[in-house]
Formats: sequence, structure tokens, C-alpha cells
Amino acid sequence: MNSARLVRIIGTYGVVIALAALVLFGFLRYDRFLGFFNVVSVLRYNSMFALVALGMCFVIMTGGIDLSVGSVAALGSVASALASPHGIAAGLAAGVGAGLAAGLINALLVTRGNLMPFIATLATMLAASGSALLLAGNQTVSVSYESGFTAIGQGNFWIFPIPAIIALVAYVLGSVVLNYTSTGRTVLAIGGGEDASRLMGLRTDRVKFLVYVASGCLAGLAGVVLASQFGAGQPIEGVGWELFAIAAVVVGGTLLTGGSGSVLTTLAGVLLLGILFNILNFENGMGWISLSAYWQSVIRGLFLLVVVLLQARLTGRRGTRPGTRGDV
Amino acid sequence: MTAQPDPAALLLDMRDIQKRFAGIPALADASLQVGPGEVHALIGQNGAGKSTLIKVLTGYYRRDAGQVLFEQKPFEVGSPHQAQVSGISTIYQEINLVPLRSVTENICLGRENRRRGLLDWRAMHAEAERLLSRFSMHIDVRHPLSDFNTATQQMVAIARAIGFSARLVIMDEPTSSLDEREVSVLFSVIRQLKVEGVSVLFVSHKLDELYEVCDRVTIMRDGRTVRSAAMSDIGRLELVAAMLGRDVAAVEGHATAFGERDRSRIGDVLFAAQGLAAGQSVRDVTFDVRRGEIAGFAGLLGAGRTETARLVFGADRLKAGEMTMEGASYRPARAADAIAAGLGFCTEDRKAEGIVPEMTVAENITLALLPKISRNGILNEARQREIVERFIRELGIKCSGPNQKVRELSGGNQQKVLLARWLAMNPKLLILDEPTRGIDVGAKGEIQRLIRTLADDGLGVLMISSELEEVLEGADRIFVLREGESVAELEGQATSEEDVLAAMAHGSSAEGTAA
Amino acid sequence: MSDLTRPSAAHDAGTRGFNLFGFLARYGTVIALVVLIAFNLAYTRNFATLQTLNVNLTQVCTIVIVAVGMTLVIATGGIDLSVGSLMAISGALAPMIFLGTIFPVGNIYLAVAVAMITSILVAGLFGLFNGWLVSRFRIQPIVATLVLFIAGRGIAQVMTNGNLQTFRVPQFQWIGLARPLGIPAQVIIMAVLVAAAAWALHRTVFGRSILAVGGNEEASELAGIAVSKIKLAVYAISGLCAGLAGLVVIAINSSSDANLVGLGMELDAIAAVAVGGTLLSGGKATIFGTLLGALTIQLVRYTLLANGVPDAAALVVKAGIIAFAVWLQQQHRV
Amino acid sequence: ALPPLAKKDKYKVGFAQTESNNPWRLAETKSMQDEAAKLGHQLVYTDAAGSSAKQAADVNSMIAQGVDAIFLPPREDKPLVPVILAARDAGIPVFLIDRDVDHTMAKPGEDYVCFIGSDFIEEATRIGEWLVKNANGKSKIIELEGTTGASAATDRKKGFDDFIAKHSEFKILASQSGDFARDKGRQVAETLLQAHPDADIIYAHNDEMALGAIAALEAAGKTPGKDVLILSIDGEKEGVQAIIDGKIGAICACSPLFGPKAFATMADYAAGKKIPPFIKNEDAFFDATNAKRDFAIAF
Ligand SMILES: Nc1ncnc2c1ncn2[C@@H]1O[C@H](COP(=O)(O)OP(=O)(O)OP(=O)(O)O)[C@@H](O)[C@H]1O
Ligand SMILES: Nc1ncnc2c1ncn2[C@@H]1O[C@H](COP(=O)(O)OP(=O)(O)OP(=O)(O)O)[C@@H](O)[C@H]1O
Ligand SMILES: [Mg+2]
Ligand SMILES: [Mg+2]
Repeated sequence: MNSARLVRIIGTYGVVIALAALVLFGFLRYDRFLGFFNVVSVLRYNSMFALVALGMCFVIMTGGIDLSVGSVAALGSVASALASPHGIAAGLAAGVGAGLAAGLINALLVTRGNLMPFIATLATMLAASGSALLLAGNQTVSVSYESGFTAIGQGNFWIFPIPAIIALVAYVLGSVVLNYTSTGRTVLAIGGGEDASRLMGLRTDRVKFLVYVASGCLAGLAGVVLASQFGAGQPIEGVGWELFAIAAVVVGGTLLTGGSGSVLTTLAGVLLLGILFNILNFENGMGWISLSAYWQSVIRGLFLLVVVLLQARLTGRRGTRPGTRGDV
Repeated sequence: MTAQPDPAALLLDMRDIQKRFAGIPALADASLQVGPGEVHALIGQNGAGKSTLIKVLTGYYRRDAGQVLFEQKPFEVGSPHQAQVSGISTIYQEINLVPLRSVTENICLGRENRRRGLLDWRAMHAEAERLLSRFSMHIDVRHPLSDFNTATQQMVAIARAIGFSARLVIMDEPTSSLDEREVSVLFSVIRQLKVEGVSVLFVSHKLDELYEVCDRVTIMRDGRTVRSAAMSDIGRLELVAAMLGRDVAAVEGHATAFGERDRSRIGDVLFAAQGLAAGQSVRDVTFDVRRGEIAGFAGLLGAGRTETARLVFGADRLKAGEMTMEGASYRPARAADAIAAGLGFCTEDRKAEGIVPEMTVAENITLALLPKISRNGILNEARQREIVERFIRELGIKCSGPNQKVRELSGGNQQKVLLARWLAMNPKLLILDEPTRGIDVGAKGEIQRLIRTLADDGLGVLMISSELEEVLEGADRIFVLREGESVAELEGQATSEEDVLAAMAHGSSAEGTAA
Repeated sequence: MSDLTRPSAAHDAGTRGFNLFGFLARYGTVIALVVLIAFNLAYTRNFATLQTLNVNLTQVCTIVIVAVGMTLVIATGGIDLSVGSLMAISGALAPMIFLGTIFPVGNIYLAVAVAMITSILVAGLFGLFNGWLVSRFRIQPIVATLVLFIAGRGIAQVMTNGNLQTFRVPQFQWIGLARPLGIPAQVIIMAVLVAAAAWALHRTVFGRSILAVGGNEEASELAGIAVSKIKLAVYAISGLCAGLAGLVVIAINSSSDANLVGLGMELDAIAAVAVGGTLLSGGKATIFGTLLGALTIQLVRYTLLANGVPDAAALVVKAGIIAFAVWLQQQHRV
Repeated sequence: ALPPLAKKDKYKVGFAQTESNNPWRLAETKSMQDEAAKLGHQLVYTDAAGSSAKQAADVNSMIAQGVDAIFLPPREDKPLVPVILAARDAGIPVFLIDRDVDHTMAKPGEDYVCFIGSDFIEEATRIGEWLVKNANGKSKIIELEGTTGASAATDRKKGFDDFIAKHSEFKILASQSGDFARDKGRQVAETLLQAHPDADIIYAHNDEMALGAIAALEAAGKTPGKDVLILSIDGEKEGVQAIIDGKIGAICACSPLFGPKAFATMADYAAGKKIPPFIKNEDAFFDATNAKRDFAIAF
């Protein structure tokens, strides 16, 4: 194995290494960091972001962006909370359906209306959060505890939290789609050159359409998990999720310009950022320093900076001639 | 219109096609008939509408008027995808592939091998390798396409198009970035296609090639089809005359337009490079250019000519070696340094490194000239207009005016805009990497004449061309590069083609060029 | 203006023949603005007054000031998410200086001058930092500026410990409250900035270079344009603009709240740029378009508020109008 | 059943703040931190940056760390319920401060110890009552709402609107959100004053927006306090000063200084005393009659 290859691999899996390092740090420094309760609740909580980031990852790989995921998740949570008295299936269908609708709007605006993704999804972001508030009557909406709906977010399958299982399944599916279907490869091709892909005879519009719809659905699903996990549809939740997702995707090594990326490292990116929050909380609990929220944002910003700088260094050569490796 | 093939047996029949862009006609009345199993040439000046006609056919553009019959049935496609499905496979003029993705993907996307519904990578890699081996290319198909040079990319594009079992394969200037060896491989593949009953529509500005492989030819001028004939029925001069719309007498005999050069005008050494090295592709290159001299680089694809030029221009970082410019040590850190030292560099990849597509012709021409047409950072519009109009006139750039966007120009005219950019700079040493790539015969002559005139006026020119003829006739001295090393220095004009070929090929196996 | 009015050829399918529509589309933003004004004249009470103009202009100022810098950044193919946070930083820093929190300054005029210059410069430096990340490390602009989007507000909050700073310093607050000749000072600043930027973009080497970098970076570098410097410059300018806007906001409010100054500004500014007809992919830009875009968005907000549309519904309407305006813009391009 | 709290000298207690972006929250945090420092307890402090979900995650991380007790100002009345139950199951008593949760989902005295705080609806009603007495013929109201969807905004609107509905001489001309922020409040006030020039009362859901409204009035050439009567809730120093200056008519205080009461309640609970499910903050009320005198209790 030559050094260039090694660098490439470290660049791709750097995020996984960083994740492992962070977990090790937490384990050594804090008593109950790897305790059952903490692990489970971190997984349970971050599964929502994982779902949203998965959709974002596909959108970004086409060279687009989806700013609406956060408010679509909020909309999905309200819709599923309203439908939850009719059972798990109804709640799921309503939440994912709301996401689907938002995704369809994005897809139509981008492929038919030829709007820039940034603007199209910005508009949908506003519209979705407005709709969520209207639907919820400006209040949080209680879910039904009787219908079993809360199992989606709060339940366990043996000892594994169900939302984490949902997210994991979604990622495995996503990885298969990306690597073993023509749709997945077309996603990457579009990101690498949309016009060229069109001229190559690929069905660019159809695939872009699918990608935005999928992102909407996944955001809706994240909304279902949100409602179920916290027992309420929350119209004003989801603020800043899109940026979290973008950061996770980028930290996961996907090129924001599209054309190259990986699903599983995106998951590592989500966990990395998610665990950072958890570590900051534990650090506060150590009582050495009481990090104010302000310092926390400074630290999070710096952390992001360090990660992307490292990545830029490691994959520096990939800036001009990126590799195919890492489409795992 | 002589010797039409039987209309009832035509594979493709396009009639009275019209297409306007923002009101300006690109196609006024174009027709094209291609018979089954026929290799059909489509020629015309830059901007005649060849590429547009092709894009109309494949559904990338929607036509404004006209009918298309394919296999005797009306042909209405809304996208290149549908065209492909219907049996038309296309290689577009600019390489239209996805550089970030692997060679395999670029070849196989759109007709993937599957196993149990999922992609079968193993089979796809094998398929890609099989297709490339038809062109005796053996490269690592798992690598991203961007790891390979333009020629390899072009071959990949060809392999992709051949891979579809199509009834008609369209090739829009596939040979403009290939060298002779690869061209001959391509031609054998074309002949094979023909045997298989596949028709080929072939666009090229190189007349020799047309006579070599094509059966029939359609000539376009200003968006109209002006003539269609069997290749054997039409002589070279007649062909060029029809294309340019001039008398046969007016286009009398030239292969290249450099003409005889007056060696006495060559001066002292302007630029010298000693033992240049950087990375894999340039290992030891030594050469010099004198004032008023045209120095040529010859070499096979991937010999390192472009990379050397980039080093000289400061676009890449030098690892070892010395350079002097006008006797003084010269070591550019970036292109701006080179420009300040009086160098100009017209790159081979005009899409990626040349034009700024959204900018106007005027803005593109003056891009390297900004410091000179401004005072205190403020642009002098009058001066800009003056320069731009002069070059549009002198180079005969076909555009609706200085304010047309460059992306709307035909490929050849984009190339002229780039030349204008560097000529306008009035450099001391001009590096021309494939200066006449994609330029029609008429304009090619003009450009070559222009290069000579400039050299006669004392400009040093370093010319890289894959057309051996161009180097042989144009260059005063030829430096032959092989695998990143300068292996021979030959007198131009006096040297025979065989000598150069021998130097180029000696001991080298210019097959795949994986990084 | 030229970009709004210059007919641009179609790349494709566009020429399906609706020429009247194409004409309408070319002036999309202007039309949207006119329709909005007409609607307001008909339905909104008390609309045709000077004070309405006043209110709208003063409210739109900060967005326009920020959006001017944003337009330049976007013209190079970048984007700047950090503007809101930079506003907070400059807004937090200025009062700390002229109120003497950091170091006592005797003369209030001197203190104000130092405060204004320092805080704008500091914002500019942070912008430079963005540019450095983008040009030196080739980090994608969204991510590079995301760093300061997150950390920048934190820095402002840490500086002030999150506390509100209130003040009555007319020597400083002229920037938000003074009305020479009856025209609010910030409107004059905005107008000057817009005019200067529009002129620079189309008449100077710098402007031409910005567009070239956005249009084809590789080609620009080879044509001798100092791509890195141009990028550094636009991000720095964007920072300076944000810094200035931060001062305007706190001057009007007589208070600086690091938590809220400039919150959400990045999206407003980007929306204004897009509605104004600048492509987010770079290589093309129109400053006047940005001004019109910002005015459109402002007027939408005014209209909805003045007519009592509930907030939630207003969001939906605003979304629709942004999408529609940009879609109109697209029509003559596609 | 409620988990017990052992009697100790020093506790490790969690305080999961919802956000730190306004003076009120800052004052609340400071009060908690100061009190903890005074008593020598270790305070594990987190900030949810305005997200109920993150707040829940924060509480979870406190449970994971094994704190002795948790003080929680729940951002919303429902989404925090699952973690309150989780804390209970983990044996950690929870004290809610400043906002309560939905009693159909979790009950004080069973699932959490108690709720210490004010009643937002009542605050708004008190403002309404003051208005009825002191309107002096003014009657046309502009309402500046808090952040849409936030419970404080919802309740302060409900309390006021329901009260006004019973007094037909008053009319709410317009009611729009100013996001609890001064700048936004100013902009909204400017616009609404322009569209409703006849408005003569402004009711703001917090002091920051009221201060923004003052700026808007001054910019429009009107005199706050004279041409337009301003009412608000919270009682920050700058607001109370505005009463003294005659610009604001009345403010219903909503004290953020929970520290002493919260820790005292915890001590009582550890001592085994019976804790009432609702410990109500007796909020002050500022108007021209007492603003100067009670200025010190403003935060
Ligand atoms: N997208 C476009 N918008 C506007 N004008 C265009 C566009 N594409 C092509 N044209 C114009 O149509 C004419 C024909 O161009 P086309 O590319 O078909 O020429 P060509 O025959 O392929 O030339 P070349 O040999 O240089 O490739 C040119 O004048 C060109 O400027
Ligand atoms: N984009 C690239 N990525 C990786 N390697 C490259 C790239 N371009 C060129 N090379 C390598 O550099 C070497 C020299 O290529 P170069 O382009 O200089 O050849 P050339 O003689 O100019 O041929 P051409 O006719 O293609 O321009 C080749 O081995 C090639 O594989
Ligand atoms: Mg062409
Ligand atoms: Mg070359």
C-alpha cells in the first residue's frame, strides 16, 4: 500500500477514526459515559438527525442542498401527532406523508421550475414551518399514548432503541441504493456534472426528483420519531437541523459540490457531532469548568473548523482529482 | 444533390430543421440523410450548426421546425436518454463525462449489469475493460476519470458510445484530441461497426480522416445544408469550397498555412529550460525558444507536453530544473508571474481552463489584459471595445457581437476567442497547446498564418500539437518528448515525418496512462 | 441593471415561443414589486404616505447592506452564512468600546470613531478568515462560513456574557437615527453602498475579476487573475458590510443584544440576492437586482403584517412569493 | 411514586436551561448559579438553545451522569414529559421551574416534585385589569406577541385576549409576533402603527418588545405614554425605568430569580417535608405608583 493510497483511506475514514477517538476520550474521562443509559439515549436522540442527514447526503451528492429538512421534520411531527390516535401506522403514514408532500414540492420546484435548490428549499422551509404552526394551532400537539404510537420513538427492540434501528436500516438501505443501483450511481454522476450526465443519456431529472422526495420522506420520518419520542408534535422544533445535517454530511467526507460521497461515513459524521454535544454536557458535569452555552457554540465552531481543516489537508489532493474510494 | 441513397431505406432522415437561439438562427434549413451501415461525414465551418443539429436530433434541444424520421418512423424525443433508448448513441463535442466518477461508471452508467436487481460491479468492470481493449487501452477502470488525460477521456467517451448497441453512433469531433495511433484504432472500430450494420455520423475538421473512413458527406454552411454527396464524388477543393462558400480557385491547395519561413529572422534565445521535472509526467525536459522562432513539441499522448507547458507558465509547481527568460532567471510561482514576464498560454482544455462561459466575448478576450486596459483599477471601456473589435475582425470570430456570451459560440469560435485573449496581450513568448483543435480548415489556415506573422515580428512561440503535420510544417525546431523526457531536438521543415515518429515512439509503449 | 435588462439567449427548450411571457419574466422582480405596490395601494390602509416609505426603507437597510457583500461573495460562486454572527460581533464590540467597558476613552467623539472603525474592521477580519479558509484550504464556502455562523455568535455572546448593552449616545446613534434632509442616515449609507458596489462590479478590474472567478476559476487563474486574493477580498467585504449593518441595528435600537443582532440575516440576504436575479452558482451578479430583491421581500413582509395575516400563514405566503419571484427570474434564462 | 432525596450537605444538581438569548433567561441562570455557589452545591448546567428535543437530551445526559436532583424549566408542556418520567424511574427527583408540564401526562407530587413559578395567563389578566382601570378613554390595541408557538406567548395572548373579550369598549386592532425581541418588536410596531394610525394602546408580551415599540413610536413622531399607552410583562430594569420616565404604563413582573426558592424547596424535600404541587411566585406589579420605590426588585 503506497502512501497516497493510505492518505486517501485516512481521508475517507478519518471521520470514523475521529469518532473512535472521541468515544475513547469520553470513556476514559467520564465515569458513566459508556453506561447503558447514556449510550441508548444518545442513539435514540441522534437517530432523528441521522435520518435527516441521510436525505441531505443524497441531495448534496447531486450537487444540491435541502434547507427544508428541519421544518419538514417539525411538520411531520405535528402531522403524525395529530394522526397518532389512530395507531402506529396512521401516525407513520401521516408524518412520512407530510414529508413526502414537502419533498414533492422541492422536487417540482427544482426539476420543473428550474429553481436553484438553495432557494427552492428555503421557500419550502418557510412554508413547512408555517404549515406546521397552522396545523398545530401554534401549540405543541400531544400524541396519543394509548395507540402505542410512542413505541416508535420510546420503545426498545430487546435492548436496542427502535429509532436507532430505524435509522440503521435506513442507512443500510441508503448504502445499497447508492452503491448497487443505477439510481444511486446516477445521483453521483449528476453531482459530478449535471449537463454531462444529461448528455450521457442519464435520467437526471427523474433521479433528482427522487432524491428530493426521499429527503422529504426521511425528514418526515424523523418528524415521526420526534413526535413519538417526546410525546408531542412540535411545530417550532427543527430549527438549525439543516445546518447540523450539512455539517454531518461534510464531516462525513461528502463533497458539498456533489459527485462524491458516502452514506456510512455520513452516519459517523452524525454521531461525531452528536457525541460532541453529549461530551460537552458531561464536561459540565465534571464541575471543573461550567461551560456556558456561549462557550459551547464557540467550541462547536472550532471543532467543526478542526475537522474540516484536517479533512482538507488529508484529502488535499482530492480537491482536484478526487477518488472514487469511499462510496461505501 | 447527387446520388441520394434510396429514401425508403434511410436510417435517419432529417429535413428542414430550424432552430433559433434567442431569435438568432443556428439552424436555418438543415437536412441530413444517413443510410444504414453508412459512415456519414458532417462538415462545415465553425458555427455552421453541426453540433446544434446533433443536439436537436438527440433531444437536448427542441427543434423549432422540421421533421425527423428514424428508421422510417417519426422521431420525437425529449431527452438524450430517450434518444439513447431509441438506438442513437452520441459522443458530444466537448467530452461530456463525469470526471469525478470511475472509468467504469462513465462507460457503463445507463446500461448497468445487474445481478439480483443490484449492480454487478465485477461484470461492469470487466465490460469496461473489454470495451477499452477494443481500442487497445489498458487502464485501471476503477480510477476516477479525472486521473486520465484528455485523450484517454476521449477514448472512454468513445468506448461508452460504442458500448450501447445502437443503430446510429454520432461522433462530434472525436479525433480532435487524439493522436494518429489512436485515430487509426478508432477507424478500425468504425469499420467494424459498419460491418455490423451500424451507421456512424462523423464530424471532423480533418479532411484526410473524412476521406479515409466516410462513405458520404453532408456539408453545412450557416445553418443550412448546402450539399450532400458520396465521398468519392467530391474532391477536396470542392469540399472546402462548398464549406466556405467560395470558389474552388480561391481555396487552392494548402495543407497548412505556415508557408516557407525566413530563418534569418530568428533571433537570440528568448526562453530556455533546463532539466525541468515535476511529478510523474515531467521528469527531465530541456528546450529553448528563440525570438521569432516557432518551437514545436511533438510526442505521443501523455508524453508530458501539456504538463511541461503548465510548468513553464507557473500553473504547476516545479520540483527541479532551471528556467531563464530573456537571460534572467525565471521561476514563476503562479500564472500571473508568467504573464508579467511576457508569457501567454492558450490551454488545450478550453472548457475547463479556457473560457468563462457566462461572460461575453469581449470580457473573455480581455480577461488576461485587465491591468492593461485599466487605470487605477478602473476599466477603460473604449479601449476594451477597440481591442475586442479588432480581434473579432482579425480572427473572424463568428458571433452576434462583442456582448454575446461565449458559451453560446460554437466550439471553434470559442477557441478563437481564447487565441484572441493571448494575442491581445502582446506577449513575448506564446505557448499554444493544440491551437487549432476543433478549428475548421478555413480558420485553421488563418490562425496558422497569424502564428507565422507573429513569429516573424519577433514573437517566440512554443507550439504543442497532436497533428504531426502542423508541427512539422510550422515549427522551426521540434523537441520530441517521450514519457516526460525530452529525447530529441530536430530541425523543423527539413525533418521527415518518419524521423519524428521514430523519435516519439522509440522504446515507448504509449498505452494506458493511468496515474 | 444590465443583467436584468440584457436579453440573454436560451440554453435550451426555452424557445418554446412565449415571447410576451419571456418579456415579463425578464423584469420579474420589477413586476413583482409593482404588483405588490399596487396591491397595497388598493388594500392597505394608510399606505400612500411618506412615512410608509420611510418605515420600509429604514427596515430594509440592514438587509441591503449585508446583501451587497453577499452578492459579491455569491458572484465568485461562494456563499456567506456567517453574516448574522458577524453583525452580532460588531454590534457587541462597538458599545464596549464607546461605553468604555474595555478601556476608558475620554473624548466621546474619539471613542465613537474608534468604536465604529474597530468593530467594522474586526468583522472584516473575520470575513477575511472565511476567505482564508475558502481560498487557502479550498473548504467549500457553506462549510467554511458555517464555522463562524456557529462560533461567531458564541464569540459575541462570550464577549458580552450574553448581556444586553444599552446606551444613549447620539454621537454614535446618528448612523441609525439621524435624518439629514429628512432622509434617514442609514438609507443614505445604503444608497451609497449600492451605487459604489454596482459601479465597482461593472466598471473595475476588481469587479470583472470577481465575475471571472465565479465563472471559471481555473481559467481566471491561468489568465493571471489572483483568484485567492479576490476571494479573500469578497469575504472580507462581506464581513465589513455585516459589521456596518450590525452598527446600524444597534444604533436604531439603542441597545445591543449579542443573542439577537443579525439573527437569521444570512437567509434574508441570500433570498434578496436570489430574488434579485443573481445566480447562486456564481459568475453573474446584479447589485441593483439585489436591491430590488430586498425591497420585494421587505414589502411582502410589510404587506402581510399590515394586513394582519397571522404569522404562520405569512410564512407560507412569503415562501410562495420568493419561489415565484425567483421562478419568474429563471424563465428567460432556461 | 416520587423518588426520595437523601439528606446531604452538598448535592450535584442539574439545571437544564432552555435558552440563553434574552435577559430574563440570563437572570434566571445567574440566580440558579449564584444560589448553588452560595450553598456549595455543584450545578450541572446545560443549555438547550431553544429546542425542546435538545433539552430532553440534556436531561438524559444528567440522568446518565447520576445527578442527585434536576431543576427543569421545560420549554414546552409536552415534549419534556418522557424525560421527566425517565428521571423519576432513575430515582432522580425533578423540580419544574417557571413553566409547568401537561398534567394529563405527568402529575406533580407523583412524577415530579412540584412546579415553582408564575402563571402566564394570570400575568396577562392582571395587565388587562390594570388597563380597564387606567385606560383614560384609550381603546384601540396593538398586541405584540412573543415567539409564535412558545407557551409564554400563547398564554400571555390567551389571558389578555380572553379578558379583553369581556370588555367591549376595547378592541384589538392587530396582533402580530415580535419574537420577544427588541429589534423585531420595533419593526412590527412600526408597521402596525403605520397601518393602524389610530391605535392608542400597545400591549407587548415582554419588556424587550415594549422597548422596541417605544423606539418605533418615537421614530413615527409620537409620544410613548401620552399618545400611546404601553403595557408589558417581565419587569426588567430598563422596562421599569421606562415607567419612571413615563413611557410605559404598567408592567406585570415575572420574576426570573428562582434560585433561592428552588434550592429551599429541594432542601425541604430532602428533609422529608410535604411539598405542595404548585408553589406560586407572587409577582410584583409595576406602574407609576411604585416603579421608583420597587426599582430594586426589577431584574
Ligand atoms: N446555446 C446556444 N445559445 C445561443 N447560440 C448558440 C447556442 N449553441 C450554439 N449557438 C450558435 O449556433 C451556431 C451553431 O453552433 P454549433 O455549435 O452547432 O456549430 P458547429 O458547427 O458545431 O461548430 P464547431 O465546428 O466550431 O463545433 C453558432 O453560431 C453558435 O453561436
Ligand atoms: N488530469 C490528470 N490527472 C492525472 N494524470 C494526468 C492528468 N493529465 C495528465 N496526466 C498525466 O500526465 C502525463 C502527461 O500528460 P500530458 O497531458 O502532459 O500529455 P501531453 O503530451 O500533453 O498529451 P495530450 O496530447 O493529451 O495533451 C500523462 O502520463 C498523464 O497520464
Ligand atoms: Mg461543434
Ligand atoms: Mg496536451
